[in-house]
Parts: sequence; structure tokens; C-alpha cells
Amino acid sequence: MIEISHDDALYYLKQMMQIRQFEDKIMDLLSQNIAQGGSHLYAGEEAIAVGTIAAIRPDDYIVSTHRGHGHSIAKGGKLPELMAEILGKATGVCKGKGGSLHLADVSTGNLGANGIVGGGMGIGTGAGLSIKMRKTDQVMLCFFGDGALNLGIFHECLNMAAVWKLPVVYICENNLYGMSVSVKRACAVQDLTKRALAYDMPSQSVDGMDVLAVNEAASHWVEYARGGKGPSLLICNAYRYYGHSRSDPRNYRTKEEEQEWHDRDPIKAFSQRCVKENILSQPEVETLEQEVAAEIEQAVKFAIDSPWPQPEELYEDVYA
Amino acid sequence: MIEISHDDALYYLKQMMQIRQFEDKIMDLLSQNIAQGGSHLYAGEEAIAVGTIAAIRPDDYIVSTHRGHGHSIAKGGKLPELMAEILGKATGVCKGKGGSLHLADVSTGNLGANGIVGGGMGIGTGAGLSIKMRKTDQVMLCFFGDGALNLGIFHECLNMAAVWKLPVVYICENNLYGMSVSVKRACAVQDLTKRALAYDMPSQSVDGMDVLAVNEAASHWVEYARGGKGPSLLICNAYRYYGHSRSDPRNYRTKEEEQEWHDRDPIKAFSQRCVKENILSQPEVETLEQEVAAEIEQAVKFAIDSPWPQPEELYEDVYA
Amino acid sequence: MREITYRQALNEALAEEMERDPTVFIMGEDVAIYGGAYGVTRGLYERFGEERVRDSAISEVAIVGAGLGAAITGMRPVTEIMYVDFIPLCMGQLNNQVAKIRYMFGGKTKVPLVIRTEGGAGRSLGAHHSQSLESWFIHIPGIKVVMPSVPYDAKGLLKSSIREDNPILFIEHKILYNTKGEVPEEDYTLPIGVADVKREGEDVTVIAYSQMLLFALQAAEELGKEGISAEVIDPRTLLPLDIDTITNSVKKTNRAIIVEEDCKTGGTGAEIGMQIMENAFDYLDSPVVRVAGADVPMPKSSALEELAIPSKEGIIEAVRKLVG
Amino acid sequence: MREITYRQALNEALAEEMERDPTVFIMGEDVAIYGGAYGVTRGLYERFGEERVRDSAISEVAIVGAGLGAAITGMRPVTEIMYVDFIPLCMGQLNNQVAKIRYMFGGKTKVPLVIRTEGGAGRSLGAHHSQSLESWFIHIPGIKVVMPSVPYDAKGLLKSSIREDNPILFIEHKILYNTKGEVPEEDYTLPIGVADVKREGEDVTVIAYSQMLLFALQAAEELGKEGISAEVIDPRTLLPLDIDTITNSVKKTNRAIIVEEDCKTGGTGAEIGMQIMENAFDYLDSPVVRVAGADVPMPKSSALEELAIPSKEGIIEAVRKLVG
Ligand SMILES: Cc1ncc(C[n+]2csc(CCOP(=O)(O)OP(=O)(O)O)c2C)c(N)n1
Ligand SMILES: Cc1ncc(C[n+]2csc(CCOP(=O)(O)OP(=O)(O)O)c2C)c(N)n1
Ligand SMILES: [Mg+2]
Ligand SMILES: [Mg+2]
Repeated sequence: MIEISHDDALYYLKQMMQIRQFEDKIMDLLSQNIAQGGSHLYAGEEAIAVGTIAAIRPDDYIVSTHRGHGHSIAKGGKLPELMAEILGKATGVCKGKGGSLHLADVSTGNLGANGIVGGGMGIGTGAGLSIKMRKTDQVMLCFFGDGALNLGIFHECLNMAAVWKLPVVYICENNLYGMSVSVKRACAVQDLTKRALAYDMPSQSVDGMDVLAVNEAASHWVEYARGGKGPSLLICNAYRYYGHSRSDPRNYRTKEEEQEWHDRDPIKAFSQRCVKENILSQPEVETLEQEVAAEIEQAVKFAIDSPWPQPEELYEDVYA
Repeated sequence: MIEISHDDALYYLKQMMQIRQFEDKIMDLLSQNIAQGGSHLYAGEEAIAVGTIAAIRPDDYIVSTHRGHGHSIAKGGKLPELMAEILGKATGVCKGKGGSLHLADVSTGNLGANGIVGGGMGIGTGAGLSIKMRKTDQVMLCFFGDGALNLGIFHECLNMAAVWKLPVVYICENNLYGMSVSVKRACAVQDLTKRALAYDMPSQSVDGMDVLAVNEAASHWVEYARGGKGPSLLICNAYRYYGHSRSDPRNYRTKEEEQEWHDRDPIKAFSQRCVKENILSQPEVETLEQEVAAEIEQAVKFAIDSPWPQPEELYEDVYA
Repeated sequence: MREITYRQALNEALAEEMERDPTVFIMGEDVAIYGGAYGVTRGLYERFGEERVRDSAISEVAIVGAGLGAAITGMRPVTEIMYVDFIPLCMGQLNNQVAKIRYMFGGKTKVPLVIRTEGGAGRSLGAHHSQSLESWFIHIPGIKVVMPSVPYDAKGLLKSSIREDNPILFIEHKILYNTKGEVPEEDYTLPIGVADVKREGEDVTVIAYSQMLLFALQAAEELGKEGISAEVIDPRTLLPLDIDTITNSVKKTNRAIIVEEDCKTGGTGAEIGMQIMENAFDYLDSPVVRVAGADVPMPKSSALEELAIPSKEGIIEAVRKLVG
Repeated sequence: MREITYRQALNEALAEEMERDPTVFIMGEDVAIYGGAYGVTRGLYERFGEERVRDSAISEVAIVGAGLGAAITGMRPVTEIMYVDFIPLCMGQLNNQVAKIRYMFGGKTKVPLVIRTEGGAGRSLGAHHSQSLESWFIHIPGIKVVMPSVPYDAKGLLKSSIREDNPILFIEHKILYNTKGEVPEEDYTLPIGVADVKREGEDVTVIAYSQMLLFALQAAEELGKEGISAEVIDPRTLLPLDIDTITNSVKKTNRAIIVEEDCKTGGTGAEIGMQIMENAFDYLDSPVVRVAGADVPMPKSSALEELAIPSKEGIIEAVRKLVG
């Protein structure tokens, strides 16, 4: 038995579908060369963004990663603006200057994706400090991958947050690999929660394919932070379906491993469960899927029809 | 009862006295403006350098810190050359180009002091990698302070060393403060051995005022590394007698705290113990003290009488 | 007017701005109880408390990174990196995040962040505590680089920097802290990006900033006695550079010398010299001259250190050669 | 002669040097199983094994730091930093340790360390994967900076770099990996610090390196049709810079244009231009011209990216204006 209202279930499912379809479409656009540059796809990890961000308020912050489409959508970004940004159009949420790697939307409390692994952890920590000094009860969700666990910035930031008891939930999206290098070969501990022991920080590991489990865990640590108890480290275990980039031969992992994770697909699992437990009906799920598809089509159309930035924009926005 | 031979006791005591007197002399020279620039003094922490370095062989490596006089002397550096270096003379071990902050002597396996906190940790880790790849059974002792525990480089290096099982003993000289900021206010854990949990690395904390305790612990981890079992983190707890620099008002610590540590002076404690247990005689200790004083006088004389580097040396040794 | 030190001038700027604006706070290593390695923040912890004057761990990356995060969420952090030599440790945050975030976000955020640091040689501290790295920073669009040489400028420019909505790298000089100069008691600010003609002259334009300005003025004084009239310009801000003031002077004197403490190759003098060539080529009687630091890591030995950076004598010699 | 890609040329250089010298090894992110983000190390892991081709964690500081430690204790590491944009994360190690250790030690060690990286724009990757930061690096005495533009140079210079006893920052360009050129089958090396006249000409000297060399050659080709004869020089090594070759050319053509992909202000062109002024002022008919990257973070949008760096057309226009 799962405890979730009809509306929440619909909301979670819709967001996960939006993310999945948004990205499938990007894959298309990349192959057609309508989208340029790289794009790190989030497919397989949707339950993490949706489950964690559902645990916070609109006025709370997040800071995202190089794999940031899911976070941006879950935090309330508008699909047309996000898609336009990915195509580098003037109507994009960052006016075409950021792109997939730098999707940011301060108006939704999204302090940005980041092309540098771990690059946003300082921003996340500083936003936590700012919240504390401004004496609001906001919370910051700071996302990063398992690969970022081995960067110096992780260490400096978690230490600072722990010493100053900042309201930050550090969320590690563990998809077993940093590009081609497995956690096994990159990280000296295999139980990633152990990293928190170095800061006397509480930590928990959760099934990142299960949106409800993620939400439950995130809610706990969000309230912990909001209550002034300090930071925490939440490890969400999931899998990246696509290769790291389009040219990735994925020879560092096996087809069997990929299949195992696909079998546990977060969207399929959640929708089947909701149907089975009569929270949603099968037709409802199907309608939702179609609605989302239409939304995505609209977003793509908006993006493609949008104008390119004007030449003079090159020099705008360097300084305030 | 302590188990130590007469010769070893004499050797330890002599090195500790050399370090103490060497530095007292530097303090003098600084006040007289014969020595220029800063100098971070090691007084109070002698048992760490002497105890750990006595646990390794001459062909083993060390990498030191901004507080490196003790390590250089214990690793077999020649006092006149070291003193000349501190005065910036051409006869210095680095030809006057390094000074106190960069005392290095590759011929003794001392890969250098460092003006950057944590700056030598990469060198230490890389020397460990080199040992492993060259398949020798050398060991690297990598020194750093409690302040360096919060730097990114600490994290990246310990992780790398743990993953690759490098023969490095990471030695944290915990003197309770990084400049004015106490471990309490800077570091999220107070039991510093916990930092090693993040790398599944063994760790131990030891009384850094007790040269024999330090030596015993260091010997254990050195053999562990030499035996191919990988890195370890050894925390040595001691106290810096002087201020961080000459202008330091030391208002971040109390006179009482200072007194408590002075009362446990590593040199006094060890010599008294040796005399009490009939390993050394009081006259022996006194003679040693005088011998060392004479050595230091000679080193100072050598340094003062030495020529300055010639102008053309400015441009030498930038490239090989 | 009263005279105070460069250190005091900076300290007053910080205190006044903290008083004026509750979102201003200080964060760095040893800035609170200790009052800063060079004493610039002395007394502020006692006055404003530990929330607003924060001692951090030795974590340069987190200091700058957290400064950025705080700056884009409603605060005005003044962070301190103890020596400019440690900025390389946080260049990732400075260059990739602090400088670029506004542009990458399509202009949808402001970054009111000050990073105070100090640099330069002269205390025989060796290669890790004596660098001048400003030429790296002028190559980072998105930040501004301020390097005051006298107490008056130091105070006025630090106050402006704290009020700026752009990231400022504010670089002091270890040798200047004890120098004195006139500073008014009243509140004032100075515009960022405006050079100052520190001495007027006819025969040659000498451009110098930070410690080098003092050397240049001393040199100009002596040259004056020989009948050589040097105009001495302090850019004060290196990015943006007030090239107009410099060019106007060169159009008058037809000769320019740049005095810079940093290593010559790839240094700030190259950019200034190149801009002079681009803007005043036809006025130049001879090539712009660089009197610059040696292309070596700073040696510890004072005997070598003094040869590694420009001296008053070196400037005089260069001017004589150029004018003669 | 056979033609191979820039990527293959680099790959061969690595393989041959690893074969020749057992102390050479490779360390970096995704260099082993994956074969490098841009495929330069493909096949080496299979051939030389995991001891000598080491995948590391994402730890740029440790990669460079450990490279240094290994280099001074008997190994010849070739480390890879995936993008030059990540070098800022390890600038502390590069600038403070790698470059200075030999000097600080009074010359008592050698540092046979290569840091391979790649940079530049052209793939619409945005501000964190498109930078050109070479001007910072030429300001670091103690390292050498190599930036080859064609496969022949890439192979010969990488082999020399691996045999050098000084630290080398070897910067490739993402757009060049698939370009082809003649490369002999036999073992050869090229001297570091020697420029190459890629095309002879009379009317103007165009200095360009890395991707910009290709643009400059294309521009020269078109200009040739209009009767403008451009001499195109590739410095290949930016530090040390072979200024003599450049100066000799300028003495002949009396005009110089520098094409650089990096941001103009504080860029490499400033140093080259300044050195031309210092060495050939009397030969210059007009100021040295910089055709340079815009002073902005690299925008993602391809519509803006192509405006942010020099183009063939931009070079042609600048030459016409200068010569006309
Ligand atoms: C500092 C830095 N190093 C390397 C890279 C190149 N890179 C981009 S994504 C990536 C893997 C990141 O792994 P992880 O943190 O686990 O995130 P994931 O991609 O698995 O979501 C790497 C190495 C980078 N962008 N930044
Ligand atoms: C990266 C860096 N940050 C700051 C400094 C300035 N600094 C020099 S020593 C020191 C304190 C170091 O503390 P710790 O590591 O505990 O060593 P201790 O001085 O106590 O021996 C500081 C902050 C530095 N040299 N390098
Ligand atoms: Mg991952
Ligand atoms: Mg300490």
C-alpha cells in the first residue's frame, strides 16, 4: 500500500513524464542537428528530481548539475523557455546564453545547472549561508553526481555547511558512474553515506528509482534543515539510461546491467503501482502521457520558431 | 618502563634539541633583522618530526609544510645549509631561493616545505604512486596541519591514495589551531581520525608530545604501507609554542592553555624520563645540550658568513 | 586633512559600509578574532559580531563559492583571500562561476561580491607569498579588478566596490598597509574604472599602480631635478581600464613607460602597452617601454628579491634612456 | 606521405613514447577504458595496461599534484585535464607547485611532467567548455606552453614534450581532432620554442596558432586571389615564444596581425603585439592589429558563438583594412 493522494500521484507522474519526453525530444533534435552541442540526459533518474523537489516550497532554492533538465522542470521551469534555451534561442530562459549545461531560472529558485562537475556546490552552500543570515526558513537542495564526491569542493563545502549548520540538503545522484569511471574505481568508499561521517553529518541512502521513497527521505531532511538542525547528505541511487554523450560506446558497463535498471524504470514502476492500487486509472495515465506529449510538441515548436539572439546581445549582460 | 636503547634515546633527544635550538636562534635572528620574512616555528611539536621520521629509512620520502624546520632536520638536512637557506644565502640548501617556507632537500628524500597550506599533499600522493609504479618498497610520509584538513586537496589526495593503495602515511600535526582559528571552529569533526572514515582508511590519534608514542604509531603505519596495505592517517596532537607569526597577539588562546602544554614539553619530558629510567644520565643530557648549542652556533656563523646569491642567479634554475 | 594608513582606510571603508547596509558581511580566514593577517579587519568582529564577521576554515574554494551563493541570494559578501597567491586555488570558482554566472543566466542575476586579497613582493617571503597575478584577472570578463595605491583611493574604491552589483577583485599590497595619506572624515566613494593623474608632466607618461606607483612618483621626483618632467598615471582599476586618460597623456608626451611588479611576459603591461599602440600609435616617438618584474618565481633571498621587481633606480634609468 | 588526423597523431606520439620509455605513463579522467573524452588515448589502455594508463576520479587537483610528485621521483607522467576550462580548478598546483618547485629547490630537481588538455570554441558547448586560457599560462615562468595546429606539429611536439625535463602544458583544440595532415611514419620530434612559417608572403604578417591558424591560412588563400600576399606564422609554442621568427617577418612586411581565439583583453595577442613593438617598432607602418575573441563568457547559442571568436571573414577584413 502506498500513501499518496490522487493529485499528488498525478503531479509526480506528470513531471516524470515531462522530463522523460522532454529529453527524448532533445535526443531527436540532437540527431537532426537542430540542437547543437552536448546534452547530458537525465532519463532513468527522474524520480530523484521529482521526489526531492516535491519536498520543498516554491521559495526554496535548488542548485543543479550538468545533467539539469530534470531539476529545472521539477522546480517549475516553463517547458517552452527551457527548450528554447537548449536550442540557444533568444526566448530561452537564459536568452540562449546558457544552454543545456547552464539552465538556470532564478525566478523559480533554480540557481542553475553547471558545466563544471561540483561547480554549483559553493553556490548551494552560500545560498544556505544567506538563508541563515537573512533568518528566513528557506532550504537549499544542492544536487551533484557520484563523480563530484571526489572533488575538493565537495569536501570544503560540506565541512563549511556542517560547521555553520546551514540549511542545505546535499543530494548525491549516484548513477554508478562518473562518465566511464565507476564508483568502484573512483571512490574509496562504496557505501557513499560514509562520506558524511567526516563532517558528523547525518546521511541516508535511498532507492532513487522510487519517487515516493525519494520524497519521503527528502522531506525528512528538508524539515531537518528548516528546523535549524543543519545539513545532511542524501544519496539517491539510480541509473543513467543514455550514454554520457552521444559518442559514448558504453563499454564500461554491461547490457545486462543496463537491462536490470531499465526493468525498474521509475515512471513505469510508479504508474503501474498507482494503477494497481487504484490511485490512478490506466486511461488517466494514458491521457496524461498524451497531454505531456502535446505540451512537449508545443515547447519544441515554440523553440524552433523562436528567433536567434541578435548580434548585439553578444556583449549584453556581462556586467550589471 | 620505556623500551629504548641508549643510542636511540640520545639520537631522538639530540634531534629534538637541534630543532628547538635551531628555531630559538631563528627567533633571535628575526628580531635582529638578520633573518628576513616570516618563519613558522615548530617549537613544541618536535616529537612529531623526530618520532615519525625515525620510523623510516633514508631512502624513504617525506613532504613537509610551511612549518618545516623540524622535518628537514629530522630527515638529515645539514644544519649549516638549512640555516643559510633561512637567511637567503647562496650556500643554502636551495641556494637561497626557497627560504624557510620552501626548505627542501631532495638528496635526503625531503620533497620540500610549502608556502601553501596542503600544497605538498599532491606531491606526497604522487611520490606514493611513483613508488608503487617503480615497485620499490619505499614509503612516503606526508605532513600537514589540522588546518589543511579542510582543504579540497586533502580530500582528493586521500581518496586517490586509498583507491590506488599508495604507500603514504598522511600525518596530521594537530596543534589545535590553523593560525587563529581553532579546530573547534574550523572542522566539523572533533575526533580528527573520523576524516579517514570517508576513505575506508585506517587512522589513529597519538600524543604528539611523546616521541616514543609517535614513533611506535608511525612505525606501525610505515610497515603497513611498506607491506603494500595502503595509506593511513595518523593524527599527532601537539602544540605550537610561538605565535603563528611574530605579530600574532595570540588572543585566540589562553595563557592557561599555553602553560598546560608547556608543562608537557616533549624535550623536557623525554629527557627526564630517560634519566629517571637510567637510559641517559643527567650529565649526558647536559653535554648533549651544549654540543647542540655549539653546532647551532656554527651553523649560524656559517650562514652569516656566507655570501649572498649573485645577481645572475636570479634567472638561473627556472628551467632545466 | 587628517592622515591615516592604507590599512586604516580600508578598515574604515569596511566599517562604514557594514554600518550602512546590513546585508554586507565579511568572511575569510582569520578575519574575525585575529583581525586579518595584515590587520585590515581589526575591531570589526568586536563591533559587528561573529555572524557578520566570519572566520572560516582554510577552504579557499568554499569561501569564494559560498560568497557567490550568498551574493545571488540577497547578501553583499566581502570575502577575504589572505594572499593573492592563494587565488589560484579558487580560480575555478572565480573564473568559471563568479565571473560568468550573470552572463550564463542571461542577465537574470546580479553578483554583488567583493573578493579582497593582497599581493606583491618586498617582504622576503618567497615564491608563495609575493606574487602579482593581476594580468590573469583582467582576462576574465565579468569581474572588475581594482588595485589602489594610496589610502584615499583605497577607501573610496573599497566603498564603491561594496556597493557594486558586479564581482570585484580588490587587490591590496602588503607593503602599502603602513603607508599614510590624507583621507577625509566624510563619506565618499570613487568611481571604478577611472584613472588618476598622480603627477602632471610633459616629457613622458609613466603608468604605474599599487606599490609601483610609489616607486614611480619617487622616480619622477628625482627626474624632475634633472629637468625631466614625468606625468605619472595610476589606473587604479585595471579592468575596466581607463585607457582614455592614458592615451590623452601619451598624445601629449609621445612616450610611455609602464611600471609593473608582475612577471613581464603575459603581464598587465602588455595589455596596457598594446592599447596605447592601438590608440596612439602615431603619437609615439618610440616603443612603449615595460619596466617589469623578472620572469621568475619570486626568490626568497632579499638579495635577489629586490632585483626581481622594478626599483626607483630602474625606472629612472628607463626614463632617461627613453627621453634622452 | 600518409595523412592522419590530429587525434591519431597525438595517439601515436603517446604510444611511441610509452613504448620507448617505461617511466612514461598516462593519468586522467576517462583516459583508459573510454579512451579520452576526445578519443586521444584510445587503445592505449588495451596495449599498455591499467598501471600505465590510469583512470582517475574526478579530482583535477590530485591529478596534477600527483603528476608532479611522480615526476620528481623518477616517472614521466602525461596527465590529462579533459578541458582547459577545468585547469582553473588546479591552478594552485600548476602555478604554485609545478611551475615553481625547481626554482624554489635551487635547481635541485627536474620536473618531466606533461599536462595535456584541450580548449577552444566551436561546438556550441557554452561558457564552461569553450575557453582559451593560454594567456594565463604564458605568465607562469617555469612551465612551457605548446599549442599545435596541425597533425605533424602535434605529434612532433608531443613527443618532445614527453622527453622534456620541464613541465609542459600541451593544449589541443577540440575542432582540430578530426583534421588531417601529413605525418611521417618514422620517429621524429620537433623543437619546443620554434615558430613555423606556414605560408610565405610579403604584405602582412599574420600570427595565428591552434584553430586560428586554419582560419588564417584560409584567409591568406583568399587574400592571395585579391593580390594581397600574407605571411602566416604559427608560433606553435607560446612560452617560450619564438619572437625572432615573428620579428624577422614583420621587418619584411611592416605590418602585423595577431589572430587569437581567447578574449582580447589581457590575451596572448597583447604579449605578442607588445614584443613586436619592442623589437620592430621602426619597421611598423601601423599599429599591430588584434583580431581576437570577444570579451565575454562564451555564449551557448551558436548564433552568438560564431560572433565571439575570429572568423576567416574577420581576418580578411582586418588584413584588407591594414594593407589597403
Ligand atoms: C571539474 C570537471 N571535471 C570533469 C568534467 C567532465 N565531466 C562532465 S560530466 C562528468 C561525469 C560526472 O559524473 P557524476 O558527477 O557522477 O555525474 P553524472 O554525469 O553521472 O550525472 C565529467 C567527468 C567536468 N565537467 N568538470
Ligand atoms: C591555501 C592557504 N591558505 C592560507 C594560508 C595562510 N596560512 C599559512 S599557515 C596557516 C595556518 C595553517 O594551519 P595548520 O594547517 O593547522 O598548520 P599550523 O600552522 O597550525 O602548523 C594559514 C591559514 C596558506 N599559506 N595557504
Ligand atoms: Mg554519476
Ligand atoms: Mg594547526
